[in-house]
Amino acid sequence: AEPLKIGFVYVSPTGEAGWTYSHDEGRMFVEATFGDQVETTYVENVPEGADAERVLMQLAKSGHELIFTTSFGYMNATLKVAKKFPNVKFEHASGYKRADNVATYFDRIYEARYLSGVVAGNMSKSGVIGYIGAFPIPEVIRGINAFTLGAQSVNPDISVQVVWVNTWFDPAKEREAADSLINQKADVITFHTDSPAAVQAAESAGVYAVGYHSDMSSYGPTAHLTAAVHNWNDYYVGRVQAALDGTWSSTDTWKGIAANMTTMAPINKAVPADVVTKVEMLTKQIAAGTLHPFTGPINNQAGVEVLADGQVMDDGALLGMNYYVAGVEGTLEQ
Amino acid sequence: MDIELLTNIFYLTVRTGTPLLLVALGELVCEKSGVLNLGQEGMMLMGAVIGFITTFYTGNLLLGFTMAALAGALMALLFGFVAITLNANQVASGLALTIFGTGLSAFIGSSFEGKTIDALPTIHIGLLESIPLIGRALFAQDAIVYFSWVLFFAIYLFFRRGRAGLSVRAVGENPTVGSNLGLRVLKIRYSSVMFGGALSGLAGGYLSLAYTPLWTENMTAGRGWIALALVVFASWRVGRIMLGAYLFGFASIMHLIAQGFGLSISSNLLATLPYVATIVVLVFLSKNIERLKQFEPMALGKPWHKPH
Amino acid sequence: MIRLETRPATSKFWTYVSPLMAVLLTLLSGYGLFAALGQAPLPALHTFFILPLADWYGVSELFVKAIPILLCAYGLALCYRASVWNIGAEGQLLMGGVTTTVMALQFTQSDSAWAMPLTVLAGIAGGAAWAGLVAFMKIKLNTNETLTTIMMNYIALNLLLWAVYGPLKDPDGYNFPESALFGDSTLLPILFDGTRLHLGLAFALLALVATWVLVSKSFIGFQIQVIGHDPAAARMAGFSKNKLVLTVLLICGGLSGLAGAVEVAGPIGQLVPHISPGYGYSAIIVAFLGRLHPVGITLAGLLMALIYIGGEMAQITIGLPNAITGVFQGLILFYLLSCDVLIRYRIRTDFNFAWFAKPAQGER
Amino acid sequence: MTHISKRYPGCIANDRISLAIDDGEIHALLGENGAGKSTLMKILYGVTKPDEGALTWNGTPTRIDSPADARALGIGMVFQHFSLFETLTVRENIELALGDQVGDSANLAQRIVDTSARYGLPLDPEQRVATLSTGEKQRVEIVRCLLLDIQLLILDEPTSVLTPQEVERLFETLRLLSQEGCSILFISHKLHEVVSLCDKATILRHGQVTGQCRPQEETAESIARMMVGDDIPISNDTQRATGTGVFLDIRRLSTKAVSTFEVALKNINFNVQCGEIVGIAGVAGNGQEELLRALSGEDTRSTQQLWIDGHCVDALSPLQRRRLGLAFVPEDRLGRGAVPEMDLNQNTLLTSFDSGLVRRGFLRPGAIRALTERIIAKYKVKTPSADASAASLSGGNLQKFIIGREVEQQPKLLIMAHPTWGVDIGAQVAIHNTIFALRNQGCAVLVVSEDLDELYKICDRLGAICDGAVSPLRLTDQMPLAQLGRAMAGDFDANEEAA
Ligand SMILES: Nc1ncnc2c1ncn2[C@@H]1O[C@H](COP(=O)(O)OP(=O)(O)OP(=O)(O)O)[C@@H](O)[C@H]1O
Ligand SMILES: Nc1ncnc2c1ncn2[C@@H]1O[C@H](COP(=O)(O)OP(=O)(O)OP(=O)(O)O)[C@@H](O)[C@H]1O
Ligand SMILES: [Mg+2]
Ligand SMILES: [Mg+2]
Repeated sequence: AEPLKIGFVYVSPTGEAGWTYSHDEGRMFVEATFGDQVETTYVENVPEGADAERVLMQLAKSGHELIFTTSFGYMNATLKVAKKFPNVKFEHASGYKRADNVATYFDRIYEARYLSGVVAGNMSKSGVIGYIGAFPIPEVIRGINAFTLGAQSVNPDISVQVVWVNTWFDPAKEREAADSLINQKADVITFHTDSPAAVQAAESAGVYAVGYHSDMSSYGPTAHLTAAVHNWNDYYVGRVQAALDGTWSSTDTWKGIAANMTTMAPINKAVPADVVTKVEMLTKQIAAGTLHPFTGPINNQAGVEVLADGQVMDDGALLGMNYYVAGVEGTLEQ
Repeated sequence: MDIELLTNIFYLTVRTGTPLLLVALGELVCEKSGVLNLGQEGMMLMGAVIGFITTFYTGNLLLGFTMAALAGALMALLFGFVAITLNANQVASGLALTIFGTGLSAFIGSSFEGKTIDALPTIHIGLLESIPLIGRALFAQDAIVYFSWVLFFAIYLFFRRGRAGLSVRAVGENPTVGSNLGLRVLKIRYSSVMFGGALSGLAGGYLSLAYTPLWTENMTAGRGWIALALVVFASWRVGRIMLGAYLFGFASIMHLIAQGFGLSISSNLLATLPYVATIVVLVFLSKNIERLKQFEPMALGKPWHKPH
Repeated sequence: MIRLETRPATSKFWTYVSPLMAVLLTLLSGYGLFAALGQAPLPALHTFFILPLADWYGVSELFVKAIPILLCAYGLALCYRASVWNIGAEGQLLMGGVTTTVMALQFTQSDSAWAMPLTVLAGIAGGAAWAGLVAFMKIKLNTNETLTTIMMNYIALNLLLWAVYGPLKDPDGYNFPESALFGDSTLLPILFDGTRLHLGLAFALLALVATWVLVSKSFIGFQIQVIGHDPAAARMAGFSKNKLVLTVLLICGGLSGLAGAVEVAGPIGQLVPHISPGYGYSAIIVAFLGRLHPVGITLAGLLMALIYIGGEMAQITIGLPNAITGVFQGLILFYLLSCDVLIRYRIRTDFNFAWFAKPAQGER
Repeated sequence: MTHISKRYPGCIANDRISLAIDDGEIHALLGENGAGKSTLMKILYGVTKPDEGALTWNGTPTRIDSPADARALGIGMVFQHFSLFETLTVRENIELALGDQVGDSANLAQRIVDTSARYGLPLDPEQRVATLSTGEKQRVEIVRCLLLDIQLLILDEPTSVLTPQEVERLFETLRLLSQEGCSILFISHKLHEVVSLCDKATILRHGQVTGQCRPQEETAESIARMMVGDDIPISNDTQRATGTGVFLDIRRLSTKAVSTFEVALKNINFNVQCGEIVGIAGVAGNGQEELLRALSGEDTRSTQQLWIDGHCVDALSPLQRRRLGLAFVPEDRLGRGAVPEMDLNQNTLLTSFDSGLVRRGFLRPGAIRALTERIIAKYKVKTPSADASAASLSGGNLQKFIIGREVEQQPKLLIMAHPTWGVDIGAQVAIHNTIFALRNQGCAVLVVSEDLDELYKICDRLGAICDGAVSPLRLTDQMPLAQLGRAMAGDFDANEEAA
């Protein structure tokens, strides 16, 4: 039979680390898994403006039957093209609009953020952790809050200092942000941007770092405590299988550690064994559904309770999160 | 703000300003000879990728920086051929160089994406480092930072004394007169352009070998443009190049540091700080038109070819 | 050594042949490049340059891509003719996008016939105001426009981000950085069904004709040219430099703002952080490649757009890396610039140093 | 030099020219504008490469490929247009120009002072060239050559920008040099200078040698004949006229100098009447430029008060003043009077836009071309076509074009700076006749010039400007040269009434 043509649309170059790379790993995993049954195409560096729609059109017109659009900014373009090509299946990462032939998917990276927060909370001596954010969107804020809650679970006095760099990708600027955080007493640095520059900054300043997207220990073997890692392999394979089987339907997937969509990178040897054990235990609990990072009581920065004791935050509240929890330093413009 | 924080801010200011300083110094020499090269981004990126690949394979940082500078100079040579020999429009040729360099560096570097090397080490100059406020900024930097100061003084003296600097200024003011008097205008311009390219390449190498020791596509993220603006900002005076580079570095750092001050200003608005600051300072520097024009190379950007 | 010899008058022949030669050289280089990459060169070139235009949809997309670049470039060309070194079309475009959105969001529920014109006008006004600021600083505060426009591009980008993460954010958008989708009354109508070709095409054509008339037929255009070549002569003749500087900057700002408007009220349909992948910068090159003439700019802009789309096409159909697009663009630009030399000069490569070696004829 | 040829696209600048110069000889090279004088000199100095020809220096065949070669042989050149870098100092300029031949650069400044003093050309080595007067710039050019062990000095129109006193001093220097054994090649359009200075003269026409003579045995008249041929009248009768009512009235005109390069105008009072030519003499750099800018409207910062035709024009732009009947010929032809890169049609439009060339903001190409062609024909502008760029015209032809353009606007007031600067005899006569014709139609004409011969020839009333102040005007015939000279030096006759 003709191989199934699958398209991937990336917002940045595939690179070796970062968001797009994690998706490209998934693509290669699909190729490796299905061999001749599939044929994959990717288009990198597709701007999120008017160009996305054309690229999607071209992919659809050139016989691609399953198309993954891997950035939030492609949401409306995906829907528009999907309307014109009802027989083509679309998968949009991180969005919230669906259609009969548009599914959405995302990983619960905040679970790994929480766990890495636990590690960081244990390792910080100054009680200040630096967090570099790209843009104040719910996904990033959720990560910051989950991380903070994790850190606070071991050290209630810990504070997380946030710096926004207003770019997804500018290694030098990320480095500057990391350096400035380190110079403001942060001794663990983490980030929600695309380059490993912050890990390198931590390594050269002799402080710790928590990676993101993928295992970044090669950039700072001493500094790298662990990382919150996306893993799209299983999801992509599952969806491709469904498409091959003809069982594909529009779904909304938001899975985390339980589904192996989110993982933790190996933990640094410098981390005490008891902490590692504890993190492993917490990981199991999260996987089993017995622990939710956002479990009450949670107060926001102003000290107002946003989640009552014992309550678990629902997905709607998680998706629209636009406040910092107590312990995060910095102000969030509304 | 305590002393320690200020000390650190000055330290970071110098680090942040260094690549800008290097590029702007190179572009200054280039522009002084009357050639406007807007290809900074392209040359920096080529320097960054070639420097990185060299060090990645050899482990030798010195060689890496040398190759970075060489790569920048070669890119400048390409620009020079189109803009100086063939007399094409300099603005367009420079932009073409940026596009070409960005694409080519991404192409060459694609299999080195995300690899890493050992960064350039910091050289601590004894006890001086512990001087409050300026100690770290001045005495705990890496070799390239120190080199940038040497270069700064060298270029300052170059334009102050000796015939070489004079000839560069002269062909930037009036190439026809220069040529009538027997100055080898094209040679001088080529040398200046390539020197500028070498410094851009070096600055690119600084990013990929020292600042963030890794190669990623388009990692200069617009710093070449800022450096270009700094030359204008400095109204073509060597001293002000340094002032401008560090002012911009300072403002960039402050926009990050200030987020911790609990100001309820959007970080996007704070991020405009370095740019607004540069414009505001420029407005003050622009009051005296004559002084402003005094150092501007009068033939800047004008195509010229040897009359026969 | 290569020597240039000025032609007594610019060569009409090379004016038209030079671009063809550049394209030919590019194709040859492309042939070599693709061969070196292990691609079959001819199919690859076909993919790059022909396939994007294979059908009506492709052609329409070429225009969709070119419209914002062209609008910016027409305006920039006016500035450059006046020697006003405006690098700021990008910032002006972004500000136009923001003001367009502010206006469009007033009409989400309305189907007033005024909605679309007002929205577009708001974009023009936004871009013009941003450029007006540059003019103000240049005229009154004597600041260099190259620097101010570069800086203001970054400021505009941050203001756009601030707006889209702040006041203009869609309240129902889960806090994602997007404005609400524009209402149909504010969207630019589609000109041809099944394509995305929108009313912006008409704006671009209008801008083409208007700038052409301005440049070639009007006294203002002449004054602009004089200011650009020779400010002392302009002053002698009594042309007001300040007025002309203001005029070209406002026109360029307005056109760039219009470019922003046609993007957000056209194919995008809302304000997003990335309304422009650097159209304002591409337009600088397009302006120069088009020799600062509206017709030349139109051709250069279409070529630029073709290479962008060709690059996408090459990725999709033959899996070439994206970086190739930049390499290609750089090459074609260098070739065009180099070939244009022949319009003004003859190239001499003779090595004739022998003249003094002739024996002296003893006239002394 | 033997059989030197140089072809430029569209013309043969030098056509098999042969020229010989003896030791210590002062040799004049004469010829109308565009005859090829400068080209020949540039070839000799290694700036321009000839297409063919040979050179013998002190008996040996020699090649000169660059100015450095020329300097090594002991050839120095003062270019027609200053070859100085304005932003550099005198010392820096000299250091650069001498290249490797500069010798000991440490005491260069001292050597400049010494040499310049020896030849009576005092200079301050640390002054920036931009701040120098024209005469001083000329000195820099000459001293630059004198610092070398010089055997041949080429001077391309060195006197066209000098005052009579400066010319005299230059000639003394040249005679001194020639006595020291240095040969001198001297180009000038002022024939009486040639007569008084030169031992020999070679005359070029259309790139060919058309004659040689011993100037002492000739008159300015007879040399001029040799240059231009018989077809052009080279002298015209001077008729004086008297004005018929004030048209331009300058009352207490003063400006402040905002920079070191500027001269402040001090309480200038005079008027120009319809139907007369008023001349203002003066040594360059005494405020002529500032006065002209104030009058043309390019500089509107002056205080009190300018009246044109009964209107106070202080606040009016150059454009508005033009509409009151002002026409203006500035001192810089290229770059101010005309845009070098633009063709003649466009340069016509530059100031003639009110002569029916623009309708409702749109250009009328037909009308523009017609007017351009009329100017070209009527004023005998030598050019291949109206599409030639202004830069491609020779100086004299461009000047004819600019004057024609202004005159065709039928101005009521024509202000001119140095109308015949560097212009050959034939063109000079044509320009003067044009000015007379305009005056006779009732136009008020103001001429600012350094060329006293010219002023005496054409002006009806004369005055002088010195350090920003203008002396009272007198009828030309009542203004002896000595008195004008005193006025140019700032000695205005106190008890004299303004005419
Ligand atoms: N020669 C000069 N040198 C320096 N500054 C000058 C000179 N002439 C005029 N200026 C000043 O420069 C500024 C601009 O003058 P300009 O003549 O260019 O304006 P304009 O063309 O008349 O414009 P508008 O008609 O719109 O007022 C004014 O403040 C004027 O006083
Ligand atoms: N670089 C050049 N390119 C083309 N033509 C030139 C060039 N230089 C000189 N010419 C032409 O060569 C001819 C001789 O010019 P040249 O400057 O030698 O004249 P000249 O005798 O010095 O005149 P003038 O008295 O006006 O100085 C002129 O027709 C001029 O237009
Ligand atoms: Mg001459
Ligand atoms: Mg005015």
